[in-house]
Amino acid sequence: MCDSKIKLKEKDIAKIKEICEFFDNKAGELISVLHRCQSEFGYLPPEIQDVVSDFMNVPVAKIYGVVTFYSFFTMKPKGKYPISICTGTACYVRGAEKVLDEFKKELNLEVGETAADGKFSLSSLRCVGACGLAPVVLVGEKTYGRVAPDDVKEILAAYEN
Amino acid sequence: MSKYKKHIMVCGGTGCRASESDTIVEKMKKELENRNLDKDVQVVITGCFGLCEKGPIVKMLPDNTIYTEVKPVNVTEIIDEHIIKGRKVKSLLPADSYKGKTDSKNMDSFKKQIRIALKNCGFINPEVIDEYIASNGYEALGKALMEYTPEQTIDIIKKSGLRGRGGGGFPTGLKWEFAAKSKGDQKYVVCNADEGDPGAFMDRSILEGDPHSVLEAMAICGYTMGATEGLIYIRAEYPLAIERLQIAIKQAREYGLLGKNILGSGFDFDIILKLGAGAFVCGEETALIHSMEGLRGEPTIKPPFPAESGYNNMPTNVNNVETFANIPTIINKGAEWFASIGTKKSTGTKVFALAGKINNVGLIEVPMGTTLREVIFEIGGGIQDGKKFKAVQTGGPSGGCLTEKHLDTPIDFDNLIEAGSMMGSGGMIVMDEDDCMVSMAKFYLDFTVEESCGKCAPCRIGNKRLYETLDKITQGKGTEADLDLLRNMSHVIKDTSLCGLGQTSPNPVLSTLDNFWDEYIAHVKDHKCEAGQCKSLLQYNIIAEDCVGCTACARVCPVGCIAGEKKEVHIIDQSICIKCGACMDKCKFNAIELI
Amino acid sequence: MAKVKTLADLRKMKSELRSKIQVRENPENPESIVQIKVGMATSGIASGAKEVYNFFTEELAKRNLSGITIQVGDMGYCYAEPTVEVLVPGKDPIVFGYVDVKKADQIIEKYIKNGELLDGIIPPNYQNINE
Amino acid sequence: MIKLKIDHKFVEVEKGTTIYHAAKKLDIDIPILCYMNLEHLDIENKPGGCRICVVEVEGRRNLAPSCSTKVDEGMVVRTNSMRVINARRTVMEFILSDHPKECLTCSKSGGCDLQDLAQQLGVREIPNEETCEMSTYRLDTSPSIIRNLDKCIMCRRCEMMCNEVQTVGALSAIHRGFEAAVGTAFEMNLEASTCTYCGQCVAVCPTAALTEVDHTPQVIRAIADPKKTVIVQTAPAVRAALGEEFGMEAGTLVTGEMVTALRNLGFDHVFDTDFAADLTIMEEGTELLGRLKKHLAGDKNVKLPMLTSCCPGWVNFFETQFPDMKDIPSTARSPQQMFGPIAKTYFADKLGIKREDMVVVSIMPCLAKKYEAQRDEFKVDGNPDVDFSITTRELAHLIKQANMDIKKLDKSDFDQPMGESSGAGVIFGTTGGVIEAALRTAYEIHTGKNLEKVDFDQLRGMEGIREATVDFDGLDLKIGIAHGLGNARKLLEDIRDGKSHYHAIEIMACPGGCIGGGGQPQHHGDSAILKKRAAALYREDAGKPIRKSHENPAIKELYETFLGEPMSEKAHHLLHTHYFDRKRKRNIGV
Repeated sequence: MCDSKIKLKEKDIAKIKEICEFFDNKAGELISVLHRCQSEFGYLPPEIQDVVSDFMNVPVAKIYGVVTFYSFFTMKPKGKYPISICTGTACYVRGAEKVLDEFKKELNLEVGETAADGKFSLSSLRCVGACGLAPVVLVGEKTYGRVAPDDVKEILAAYEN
Repeated sequence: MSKYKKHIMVCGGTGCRASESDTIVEKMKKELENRNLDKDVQVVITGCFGLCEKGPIVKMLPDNTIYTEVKPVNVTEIIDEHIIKGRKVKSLLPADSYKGKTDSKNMDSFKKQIRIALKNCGFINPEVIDEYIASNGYEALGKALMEYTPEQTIDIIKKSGLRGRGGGGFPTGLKWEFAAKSKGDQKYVVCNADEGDPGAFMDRSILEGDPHSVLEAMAICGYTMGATEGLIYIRAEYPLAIERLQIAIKQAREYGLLGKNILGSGFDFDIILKLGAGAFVCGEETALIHSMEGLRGEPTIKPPFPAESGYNNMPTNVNNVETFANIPTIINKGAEWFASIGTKKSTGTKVFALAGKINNVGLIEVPMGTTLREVIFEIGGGIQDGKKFKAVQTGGPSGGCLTEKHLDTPIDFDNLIEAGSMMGSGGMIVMDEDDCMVSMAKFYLDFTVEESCGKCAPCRIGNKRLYETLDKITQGKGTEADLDLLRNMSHVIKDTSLCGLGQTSPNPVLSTLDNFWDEYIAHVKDHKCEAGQCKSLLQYNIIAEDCVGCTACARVCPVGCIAGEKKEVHIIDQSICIKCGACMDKCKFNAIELI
Repeated sequence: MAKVKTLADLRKMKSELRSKIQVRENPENPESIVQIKVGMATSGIASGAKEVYNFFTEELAKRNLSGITIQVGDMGYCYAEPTVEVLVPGKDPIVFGYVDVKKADQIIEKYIKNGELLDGIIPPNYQNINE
Repeated sequence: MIKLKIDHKFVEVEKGTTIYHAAKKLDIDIPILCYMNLEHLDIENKPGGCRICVVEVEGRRNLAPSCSTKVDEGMVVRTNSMRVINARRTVMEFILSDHPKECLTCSKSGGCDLQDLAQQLGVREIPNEETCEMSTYRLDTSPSIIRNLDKCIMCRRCEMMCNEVQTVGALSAIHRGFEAAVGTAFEMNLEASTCTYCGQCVAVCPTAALTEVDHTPQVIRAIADPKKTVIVQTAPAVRAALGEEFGMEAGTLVTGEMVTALRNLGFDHVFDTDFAADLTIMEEGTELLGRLKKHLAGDKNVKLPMLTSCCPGWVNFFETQFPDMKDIPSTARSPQQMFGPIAKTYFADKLGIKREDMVVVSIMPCLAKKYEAQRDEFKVDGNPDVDFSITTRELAHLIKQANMDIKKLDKSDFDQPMGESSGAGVIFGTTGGVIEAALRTAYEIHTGKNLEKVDFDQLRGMEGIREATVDFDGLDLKIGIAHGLGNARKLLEDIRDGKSHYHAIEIMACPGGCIGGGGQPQHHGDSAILKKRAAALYREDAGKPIRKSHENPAIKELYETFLGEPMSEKAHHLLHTHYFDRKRKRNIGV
C-alpha cells in the first residue's frame, strides 16, 4: 500500500478536471492526461490517480497499472534538485556506474529515492543522447558532461546553500 | 582582409598524431620561418579527417589539395614544391583511383560517409520552414500528390529497396502496400520516435535537426495508403525534439502543407504528437500502438499485423524516424539512384550513433556495405588513448558483440544477423581491452530485465535468470555448467518469447559466448577477469621488491588481512581480503598491484 | 502566413528563397554576410551551444560585423561539441569544434576578421547529397 | 477448409482455427497454461504469455504459441520435437523458479494447473535455484479472498474476468518486467478496492494466487464444541456441483448424499437454503407486487424496474459502482441472510437455546457470501446471523478429511422444519431461476388464479442478457435477466438513461448464476459443465411435489406462527436490509 497521503485542494481537482476535459475524458488519452498531471503536480500520487479515474471513467487499478508500467511516471515527489545519471551504454562504458556509486555514497541515497529534506533525489536514466559527453549527469535542467567520480563532490557543492 | 594567403592544415586526429603529425606541424612551422613565409602561410592542426588509414593527412588551402601518408621528411618538399613553386607533390597524392580529383571538394568518393537521412541536419535551421523549402523541402510531397498515383509512389519505394531502419529491416514499400490494401474507415500513419536503445540518438538528431523531412514523409505515406491522420509517438525524454516538431507542425499547417486539400490535391493530412512514457518495449509496433491507446505498452501476437488492425483497430502503418527521413529524397532522386547506394539487398545508407571508447564519438551516416573497420578506424578515428580494440556492439541490447574478425564484414541487415548481431536502430558502441565481455553482457541483460514488459514468461523470468547467472560468473562463483545453462536459456528465450524484445535479448550473451569463450572460461575456471572489471575476481598483491615494510597497509586494512614485520615484506591473506583497495591507496611506494 | 496552394507556388517559393541565400553567400554582392551556424541539438545545448549562440549574436552586432547566427541540428561531431560552422562569403565553410565563448571570440577576431585559421578545425568527413 | 500436417498427420480444419484446436482434432493435447476458452461467454483468454503451448512451425524462425497461431494451408507443425520439448520444459523451469515451492501445504495442491504441468513436463529441478530471486508481494487477506501474488504466473485470466466479463475493474496488470503481476490499484487490499468478491478471479486462477479464505477450521472447532448447536444450510447450486470434486460427472445431483455427509460431519441440524429461498420469494414477490400496484395506480415515485437482491456480489457491485441507484433493488435479504435470523430466532426459540449458543454455517457456491455474512447490518450485538460461510470446494475438503466419499454415501433427507423447500427454491441456483420462482408465486397472488404451467421456458438459457414478457392475466409483465456483472452494467446504464422498459430484472453476478459461482469446483471454462449443473437443478425442481414457494408448508407455518405476513414489521426487521454508498471516495483536503 502506498502510504503517502496528500490532500488535494478543490482547485487541484478543478485543474485535473480541466486536463481530463482537454482530452475529452477519452480513455485512449490516459497517458496524455497523466503526462499533463505529472508536469502540473510533479508526481502522480494515488489521490491524483483516483481523481483522474473518476473523471475519465477508467478503473483506478488500470491507471495504476499504466503508471507503474512506464518509468517516466513517478508516484514519489522528486527532490528540489533531481539528479539523474545516464546509464546508457555509451555512458556505461565510460564509467557511469562509478559516478553513480559516488552519488549514492555522497547523498546516502539509493536510485529512485528522495532525500528526507527533499533537496536531492537520485535516479538513473537511459541515454539522454549526449553520448559525446559521456558519462553525463543531469541536475534539474543542467547537464554535466564527462563526469568523473572525483567531480561529484564539486557538482553537489554548487547546490549546497 | 585575410592576413594569410595560404593555409596548411595538418590532421591532429589520434591516428595521425600517432604517426607523427605533431612533428610534421613543428617542422612545417620551422621551415616556413626559415623561408620567411610564416607571415603568409598559416599551419593549423585540425580534427580528424576520417581518413585515418592514410594518415597523416595534410590539406592545402585555398586549392584544397590533400596529401596522404605524409612523413616529416616530406615537409620540405611540400613547402618548396607546393607553396613556393605551386606544383603538386605527386608522390603524396592519394592512391591512383583518386587521382584527378585531388581537391577535397571533389574528393567525395574518398569519404566514407554519405548523408541522405541527415542531409539537412546541421545545415538548416530546423525551426524555420523556409529553410527546409529552400533545400527542396516538400517537393517530394508535391511530386507524389501531383505526378504519381498512390500505387506509383509505393512502387518507387519498393524499387528503392528501402528497408525499415528501426531494426527489423522489413521492406518499407511492401509494408506500405499492405496498409494501402487494407480496408478501414480511418487509417493511420505512425512514426515511431520512441528511441529507447541506450546509446543511440539517431532519431532524436533527425527530429531536432530536420523535423520537416519526417512530416513530409508521413504525408506521402498517408497519401499512398489513404490515411488522413498521422501520429508521432515520441519519447517524453526528448523535450527539444518535441518542441521542434510542434513548431514544424504548426508552420506546415500555416503553409497548408498539412491540413485540408494539400497543394490543391484534395488530399487531407494532419499530424499529432503522442508522448511515450519510458518503456523500451514500446519500440515494438504493437506495444507502441497500445501505448498510444492509453494502455500498458504490452505487445500482442502478430497476426493481426498493424497494417490490418492497428491503432484503434484500424489499418496502421508504423515506420521509424530514419526510415521516413529517407523517403523525400527517394521520391526526388528516384528509386534507381537510391538503390545504387549500398548493397544489393540493403540499399541506401544507415545512420549510426558511434560511441564508447572511440575518438570521434558522433553521428555518422554510411552507405550500407561499409565495413566496421572503416567506421571505427577511419570515421571514428580509432580507439581512445591508443588502447586495443576489443569489440563493437551493434543493435544495442538486441544486438551482439562483434570482434576483430568481423571488422571487414560489410555492414548490412543480413550480414549482421549472420554474424550474431543485428542492425538494430543504429547504436554502435566500441569497447577496448579494459572492457570485460561478461560484464558487458550483464549490463545489457540488466537493461532487458528492467525493460521487459513482463507479459511472457521467458522474457520476464528467463532474462532475470540470465542476468543472475552472469552476475554469478562475474563474482567468480560461476561454473562451466553455468555456461551451458546460459546457452540453453538464451536459445529458449529467443525461441519462445512473444515479441522482438525477448527474441533478441539473449544476443549479447550468445555473441559473447561465441566470440569470447576464453574470457568466460577464464572467469569460471581460473577466476580471472583479464579486463580487470570484475572486482570480485581481482587480487591485491604486494610486490615483494617494492615493499619497504612501512606497515602503512597493514594499519589501514579494515579486516586485518595484511601481515608482516616492520621493514619486512608484507603479505595479504587473500582468503580474508574484502578488496576494498584501502591498502593500495595508502601505499606510497606503489608496491601494491591489482592482478 | 500565406498558404502554399499549389506545387507551382511551392517551387516558386523555393527559387525565391534560394536566390536570397545566393545573394548573401556571394562575396561580390554588397549584401553578402557571414553566416554562423551553431549545432543546437540536445547534446550541443548540453555542452553549452546556447551560450555560444548568444555570444555570436551579440558580438557580431557589437563589433559591427554583418553576419547572422543560425541554430541548426546535430552536425554529427558529438565528440567536439559545441560545434560551429562559419561561412565567410566566397570561402568554403569551416567547422570549428569545442567552441566556448573564448574560442568564439577568437573565431570572430582571427578567422572572420583576418582569415586566420584556428587549431581544431573539423574537416567535413561526409558527402551530402545535392538535390 | 485448411489442410495442414501436425506431427506427421494430416488434418483438415476450418479457416481461422488455431493450431491448438487443430491438434485437438488429432487427439494431440498440447499443454496449455494461460489460455482459457470461456465458450459460454464468447471470450477467450489468450495473452500468449506463458509460452507453454509453443510448437514448431516449419519455415518460422521462432516457436509459435499454438493457442493463438492460426493454421495456414500446407502448414507443417511439430508439437513434440526435441526442440519444442526442451523449450517447453525450460520455460516451465523459468516459471517454477519464480514460484514458491510449498506444494505440500498449498491449498491448491492436487488441483493446481501449474503443478500438473510441472509433472507432465517432467521438471525435476530448478537450475541454480539458490541464486534465483523471487518476486514477492504483500499477502492480502480480505473477508472472502486471499491474494498471494507470489504465486501469480501472469496468466491474466483473473484480470480478464474482473475487467472484460465483470467490469469490476478491481484488478489490473501492474508494474513491469520481473515485478509484473496482476494486482489492485496502489496494491491496496481488495477490501478497499471496488472488488465485489464475486470470486470469478478465484474460479479461473490456475494456481493459488487467488483462493478463498478457508473457514473450515472454524467450522470444525464449532462442531467440536459441545456447548454449541451447529446448524448448516446448503445453497441449491452446491448439490449440482459437489459430486465433481469426487470425480462424478458434472450435473450429478448429490443432494441426499450431501445431507448424509453433513450429518456425519456432526452438524446438529442439516437444513436447506432453499427453504430461505422460498421465504425470499414471499418477501421479494410481495414487494414487487406492491411496487407494481402503485405503479399501475399512477404513482410516479415508485421505482421500477425492481431488481433482485439475493446475490451479494451483485449487491456489492451496485453499492460501489451505482450507488446513486441503491433504492432500486428489492430490500429483501438474500436467502442466506434470511435463513440466519430465522434460525437464530424462530428455530432457536423452538430449541429453547440462546442465540449465542447457536452457530449457523452456510455451504455456498459463492465467495461473496463470506463477506455478506460478515456485514455489520447482519449482526445482532456483534453476533452474526450466519457465523461461517464455506464454499462447495471447502465442503468437499471437509468431507474428504472425514474419510468419506460422496459417491459411496447413502441418501438422506434434510431436517425439519427449515429443510423443507419447493422446486422454486431449488432453481435459485441458476440464472433466470429467481425470477421464475418469483413469477410462480406473484402470478397466483396477483391474479388469484392457479398457474397451470409452472415452467417459464422463456426465462431459461445461458444468454448473457435475456428478456421475456409474461402475461399476468392481461398485464404484460416485462422481465429482464442478466448474469455476469458486465451484462448487469449494461442494464443498469439503460435504467440510468431512462431507456429500460422492464418491470423486474434478475441479476446474478456470476456467469450462469450460482452454479458458476466463485466457490464451485473449477470448470476450466467448459461451458458444458455449467449447462449440466443448470439442468440438474431444473431436474430437481421438476421432481419436487411442491414447486411454488407460497405452497411450502414450512413457510406457511413460519408466517402463521411467527412472522405474520410478508412485509410485516417483523419480516422487515428480520428479512429486509438497506444499502450503502460504497463508492471509493476521493481524498479531498481542506
